[in-house]
Amino acid sequence: MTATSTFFDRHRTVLLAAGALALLTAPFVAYPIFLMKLMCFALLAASLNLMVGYVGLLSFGHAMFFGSAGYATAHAVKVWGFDPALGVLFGAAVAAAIGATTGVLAIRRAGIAFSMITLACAQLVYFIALRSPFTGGEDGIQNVPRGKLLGLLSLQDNLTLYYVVMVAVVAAFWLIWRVVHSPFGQVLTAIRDNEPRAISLGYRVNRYKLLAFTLSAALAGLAGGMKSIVFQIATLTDVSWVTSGEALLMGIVGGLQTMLGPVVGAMVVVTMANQLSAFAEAVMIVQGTVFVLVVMLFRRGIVGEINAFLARRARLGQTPEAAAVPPRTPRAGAVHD
Amino acid sequence: QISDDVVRIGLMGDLSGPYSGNGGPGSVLAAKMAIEDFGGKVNGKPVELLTMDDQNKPDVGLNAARKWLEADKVDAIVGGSASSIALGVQTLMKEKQKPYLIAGTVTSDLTGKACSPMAFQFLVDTYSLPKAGVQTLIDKGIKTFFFVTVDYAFGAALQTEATRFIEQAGGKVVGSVKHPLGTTDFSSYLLQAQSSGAKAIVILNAGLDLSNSLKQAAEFRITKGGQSVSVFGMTINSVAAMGLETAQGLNITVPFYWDRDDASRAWSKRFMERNNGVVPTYIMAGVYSAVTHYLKGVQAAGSDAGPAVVEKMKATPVNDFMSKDVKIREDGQVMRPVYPVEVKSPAQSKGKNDFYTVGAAIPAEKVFRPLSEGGCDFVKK
Amino acid sequence: MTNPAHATDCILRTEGLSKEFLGFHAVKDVSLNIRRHTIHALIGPNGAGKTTCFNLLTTFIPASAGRIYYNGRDITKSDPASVAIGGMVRSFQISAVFGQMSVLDNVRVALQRKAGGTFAFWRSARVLERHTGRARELLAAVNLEPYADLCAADLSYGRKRALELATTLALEPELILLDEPIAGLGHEDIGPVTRLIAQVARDRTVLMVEHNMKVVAELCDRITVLQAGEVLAEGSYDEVSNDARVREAYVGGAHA
Amino acid sequence: MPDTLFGFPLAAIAGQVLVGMINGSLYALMSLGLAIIFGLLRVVNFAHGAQYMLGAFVAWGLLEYLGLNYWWALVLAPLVVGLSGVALERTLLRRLYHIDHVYALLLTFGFALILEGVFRYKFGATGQPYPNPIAGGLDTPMAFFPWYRLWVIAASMGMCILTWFVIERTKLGSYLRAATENPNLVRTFGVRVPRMLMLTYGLGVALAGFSGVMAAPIYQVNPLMGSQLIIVVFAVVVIGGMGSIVGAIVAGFGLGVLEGITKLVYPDGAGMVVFVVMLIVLAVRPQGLFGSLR
Amino acid sequence: MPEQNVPCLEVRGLTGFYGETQALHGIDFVVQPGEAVCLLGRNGAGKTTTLRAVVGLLAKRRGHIAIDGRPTQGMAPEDIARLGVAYCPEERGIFASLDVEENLLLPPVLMPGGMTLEEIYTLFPNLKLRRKSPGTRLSGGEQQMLAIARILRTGAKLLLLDEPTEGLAPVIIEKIGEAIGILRQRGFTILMVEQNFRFASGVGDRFYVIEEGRVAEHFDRQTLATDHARIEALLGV
Ligand SMILES: Nc1ncnc2c1ncn2[C@@H]1O[C@H](COP(=O)(O)OP(=O)(O)OP(=O)(O)O)[C@@H](O)[C@H]1O
Ligand SMILES: Nc1ncnc2c1ncn2[C@@H]1O[C@H](COP(=O)(O)OP(=O)(O)OP(=O)(O)O)[C@@H](O)[C@H]1O
Ligand SMILES: [Mg+2]
Ligand SMILES: [Mg+2]
Repeated sequence: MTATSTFFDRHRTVLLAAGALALLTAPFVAYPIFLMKLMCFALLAASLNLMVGYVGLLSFGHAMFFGSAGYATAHAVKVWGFDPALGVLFGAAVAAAIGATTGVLAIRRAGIAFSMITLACAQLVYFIALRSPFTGGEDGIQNVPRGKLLGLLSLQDNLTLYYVVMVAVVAAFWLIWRVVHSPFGQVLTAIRDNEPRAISLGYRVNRYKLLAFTLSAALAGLAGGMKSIVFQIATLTDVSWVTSGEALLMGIVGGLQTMLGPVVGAMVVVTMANQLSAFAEAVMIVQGTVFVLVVMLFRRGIVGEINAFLARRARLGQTPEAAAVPPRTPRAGAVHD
Repeated sequence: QISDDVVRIGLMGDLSGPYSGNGGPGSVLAAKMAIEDFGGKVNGKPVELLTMDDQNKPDVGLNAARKWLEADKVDAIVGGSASSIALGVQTLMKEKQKPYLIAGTVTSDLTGKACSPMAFQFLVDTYSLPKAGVQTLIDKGIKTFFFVTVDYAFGAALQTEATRFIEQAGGKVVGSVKHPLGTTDFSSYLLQAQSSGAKAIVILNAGLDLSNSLKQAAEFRITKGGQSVSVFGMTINSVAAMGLETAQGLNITVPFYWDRDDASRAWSKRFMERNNGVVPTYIMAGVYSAVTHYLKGVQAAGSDAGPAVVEKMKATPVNDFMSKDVKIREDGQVMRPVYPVEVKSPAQSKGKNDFYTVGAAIPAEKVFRPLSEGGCDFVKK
Repeated sequence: MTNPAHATDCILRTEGLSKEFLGFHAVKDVSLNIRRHTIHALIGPNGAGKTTCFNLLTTFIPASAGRIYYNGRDITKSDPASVAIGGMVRSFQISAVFGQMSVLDNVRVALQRKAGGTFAFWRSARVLERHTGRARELLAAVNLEPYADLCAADLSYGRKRALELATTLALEPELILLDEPIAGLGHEDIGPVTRLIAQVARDRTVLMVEHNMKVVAELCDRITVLQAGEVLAEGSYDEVSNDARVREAYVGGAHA
Repeated sequence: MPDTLFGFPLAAIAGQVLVGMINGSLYALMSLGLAIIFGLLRVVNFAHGAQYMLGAFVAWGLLEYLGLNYWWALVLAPLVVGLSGVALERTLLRRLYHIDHVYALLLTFGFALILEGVFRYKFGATGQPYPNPIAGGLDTPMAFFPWYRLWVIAASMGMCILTWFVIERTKLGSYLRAATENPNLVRTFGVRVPRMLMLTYGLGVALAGFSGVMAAPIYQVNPLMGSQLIIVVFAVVVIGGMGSIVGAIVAGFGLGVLEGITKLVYPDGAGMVVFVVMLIVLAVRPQGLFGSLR
Repeated sequence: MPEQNVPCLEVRGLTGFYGETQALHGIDFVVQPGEAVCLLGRNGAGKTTTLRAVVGLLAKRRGHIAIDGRPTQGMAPEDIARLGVAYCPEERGIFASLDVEENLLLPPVLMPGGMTLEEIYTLFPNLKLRRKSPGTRLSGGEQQMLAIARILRTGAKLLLLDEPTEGLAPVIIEKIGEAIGILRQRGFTILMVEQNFRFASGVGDRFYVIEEGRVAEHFDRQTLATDHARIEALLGV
């Protein structure tokens, strides 16, 4: 296989252990709510990455899943008294349903048209959220209770909640990893590469795309639902196109088509927004500059560039014949960690 | 005993959005001046100012406030945020027992239904603004009204109160239209208002929206059929933004005008020197007043523990360049007088910032909601 | 399968197949009979409608008129994926490979379709390993074995064509539609690929479009000549190549 | 003559149509620029809103600092904005043509953020007034039509027709269309593709600057004016057909009027109507009203 | 007019890379004015890459390339084209957004002496028939004709043709052969890549066999006649 995957394979246990340790100790170093926010956005970005990176369809409306799941969860928990876990699952289900519905319309188109349809759907969802009585308009749904997980474990404490969210997010990432590395993921890659050829081999491509879109929506919904429990509020921001754009920014900064990319991207973007939060114009200027820099200089994103660097280095270290292997490695093998 | 040896004041508001001209960076400057004027220290401990742009988004504001209280050990928050944010922050502050100094948020629920023993309303609210405004119009013999309202808790509250006052006075609201925050094109709404035939077209929004709507009202000669355009609450930056040509003749009520007396002038001059010559709005002045009064409270209490400071603050009358022995009511309302002003015409104006003709002070009791009507739960009946 | 004659004799049959593009008749009233276990060639001058015919047969584009029967079943209103699943698989005239995937994966993705379980997003991709052996065999058959781990996009043009052929064969279709399989191949590859086609055709049926008359002569049992969308002639190579009209319209003087 | 139609006062309807036309003019001008840039460069120019804002600010700056009036601004501001576009294209954008178009989109998005951020930092968000260059208006019994607004409609229409002519009726157009598909091949024909693309981007951006000058006297000149407009304008371009010049113009005016009427009939739906139309159009005719399928 | 002894195209020690992979390992050949030279070789040998290097489409190229004696090192494709070079790519490069006639008229005329639209339509009647159809709606073979026809108009003196007969019916191949004859009479120089040896041997004056990015063999038409057997064996025909 490729040089980079050997690097990751060699250090797999070490890397996984380091990651686990970091996740477990993080809340003692940083403010847990900030970490939870980061995880929710990382999951959102990862769900979007599933569409952009692996299906090749640039969704510009992922906020509609993220935000509406937030509302659904908040409403279910606050008004109907759902258990928080059930509430989050309900939110993800609502997002999946919206995903399946909009997906039917959107996946028939590719390229910019797909992006624009998802944007239009997202704008509609936004206006519905703005106008519906249950969403609280500009005020949002405030004071969402965190409740007790499965009626047992109180989530009032930030630390407890952190570990619960962490487990859920890690599970979701594992699922994404699994999807990408499954027979289904392989078909998605083929469709992205050459759709007519995939059809001619007998793949009913729209079904695969729809399933991928729905999965992606459900995962974005999971992130949105958890966010509303963590922050105890569901608002318009999470359904607005700015959030869709930020999710995309995270993916790009971290690196599309990589597993860790969205995580790193979320870390960069969320931290940046936090550090500069006192002045929105500074956030804009810095975010804009990051966009420009990434696009001009690190097109593969942070993780992508590191991967490429490791690959280059590994190749140089090999025998001359091996080094002569073309640099462009097949995509299916270029996904790591 | 000052917790962790610093008094931390968080200032939150729209620092960059459509309302940032009303308070925004100017409020930050005012807060800084207040701390400097106080000597930068209280009871020998340094005073630190944190600022936060809530971007008019409840989640941004609330998360920031939560983080301030939980992680950054902030002792008090000065807030000029939109109502939806302020209401959430108020709940949070009540829970955490920290003083919340409101200067710039206008919903009257803050001292009413949603009142909190930890909160102070340093300026005017959605009761006092329309109260004065409607009275002026009714006095002119106007009976029919049409509202162009920003679709936001602030607009809704203003409209509800105003409608009540109009109906109490025997007037009639013939229609209203809501517009989203940050609309640029108001002509559609204004034309609807015009064709409703209402004698007074009342624009209930603020900041950028307000300047845009008034400008366009002038452009379309909305008043050519004998209708009038009025606003209830306006900060002076909007007048500067739309120009006297457009704004002339508007009647509003304000708790502060920079050129009203020597004390105001002296402070404002100092302020303008550090603010590119831009005049302070009443919100900025209010922030100064709030911060100063808070620091006095901390000094008197000898501690930054919320309840103790609040007790001292309520017991001491407010005194600064804009307030003279002003009492603070039980529900947190600072009972300052307000001033009716009329915007000058370009011909009347003598200088760059000479905007208003100021009328005689109206005592607080005449404009603020009586304690009994507020429905505040902790107020002893 | 109501009519046993169709099942044993004709695998694909069309009746009056036509296609019109905004008033331009690309294919006009074409009736084809493709017999099972034969190699059938569709030849004709450029723009005669051969590729359009392929597109119609695989329902990539809808017919304006006429019917298509595959194994006796009317598939005129079917969709391309179903047609492929039914066992009729095509290759493209302008080469079509999955450029971002390795050469090996290109073949495996086809094998996988045949094997099923492609919606299994919860399973590990390791289940694909079981196709590796077969995939390498197929690659060896088209001389691509040494390039199995390259990215398909980096292959030269001719090798892409060979890869496409291997992918098509991976599905073990009953009926293969090959659009100019030889075009772009080097001479040294023409022989092996021709033999490969002959070999795979032994237990299936091939319908191919080809301009290389040598290959057509060598491989094909039956030839249909199209011109301006219509059938001009049909018969064995000798019959067709001696037809004066065909010579004039297609073969030209040099090949007489 | 009845003074109502379907229960709405005629005066109000006439007023809304006029107002719709004005918004439509801006939509048309903006989406025209976007359509040119997209149609010819395949770049979704997210900076278009910021460049529109820049046009308005340049006009304001010319007046404030140099005392040059509106008519000067009308010529100079598009020039300045166009040149800034040329600079952006030369230094950054051109390096992205050969890769996925999403990168160009992201670059312009980032550029828009920077531009807006800087102007917000410098001038605040409240906005600057710009005087109306043509005071007064046409006083009809139905409504009062300000001269300036009528001028905006006329000038935009003129500009739209002029641009359409240049792109569709000259050889330049076919070079540009070919160059977007396969720039390298067109270069081997001896066409100076890089320079051509640069000028195209400059032209599209100059149109945004021109719209900005047109808008300055109507709205406040403020750093956020572009970002409020841009999403709707994208929808307009999609409805008209991405890259279709006629489509951009027709959809621009059409949707402006439709939106104006919606504000009267169902004010709550005004923000939504464009997107509803967009969904319907895309479902029925994915290439947009005037677009062509590739 | 170039001097008699200056070659129309001279390539010396040309190396070329795709990213980090080397595709050309030092190619040398010359094309004299008025000649038809043919590059032969297996798939992946580097023939296309050589042509792309000549027209400046291969960014990473080293070595000496001169057109009419002018080195083109570092020149942009459009400037190389203006020296009088036209290229017909293997994958045809027909523009979908232009109709057939627009495709034909697209390349600007670089020099006098090219074919007129009339002449082109007489040569390829199919194109005339479909002239208002979008370019990529043509059949594969028609697209090939269009791609060749397109550069005949420009008057470029050096024509680079990459597999011009691929996918064409025998009759049309004959026509292309005729066209090449006409062009040569008019003083055009032709460098082409061809898999169809039969066709190539009919039109070419000299032949280079490329193998793994190097020139492995070079012969001319005379040799072809005298040493037929050896060459057929070499090429595996
Ligand atoms: N875009 C590319 N990226 C990487 N490698 C490439 C690329 N294009 C071609 N190659 C490689 O360069 C070498 C030469 O390819 P080239 O296309 O020049 O061959 P060719 O002689 O024209 O073959 P064919 O007859 O198949 O067209 C081949 O090994 C090929 O795999
Ligand atoms: N989608 C389409 N729209 C319009 N015309 C088309 C379309 N597809 C094909 N045609 C026309 O139909 C005719 C037949 O095309 P087709 O591709 O079937 O030819 P072909 O026989 O395969 O030729 P070749 O041997 O050159 O590949 C051509 O003249 C072509 O221009
Ligand atoms: Mg064909
Ligand atoms: Mg080649």
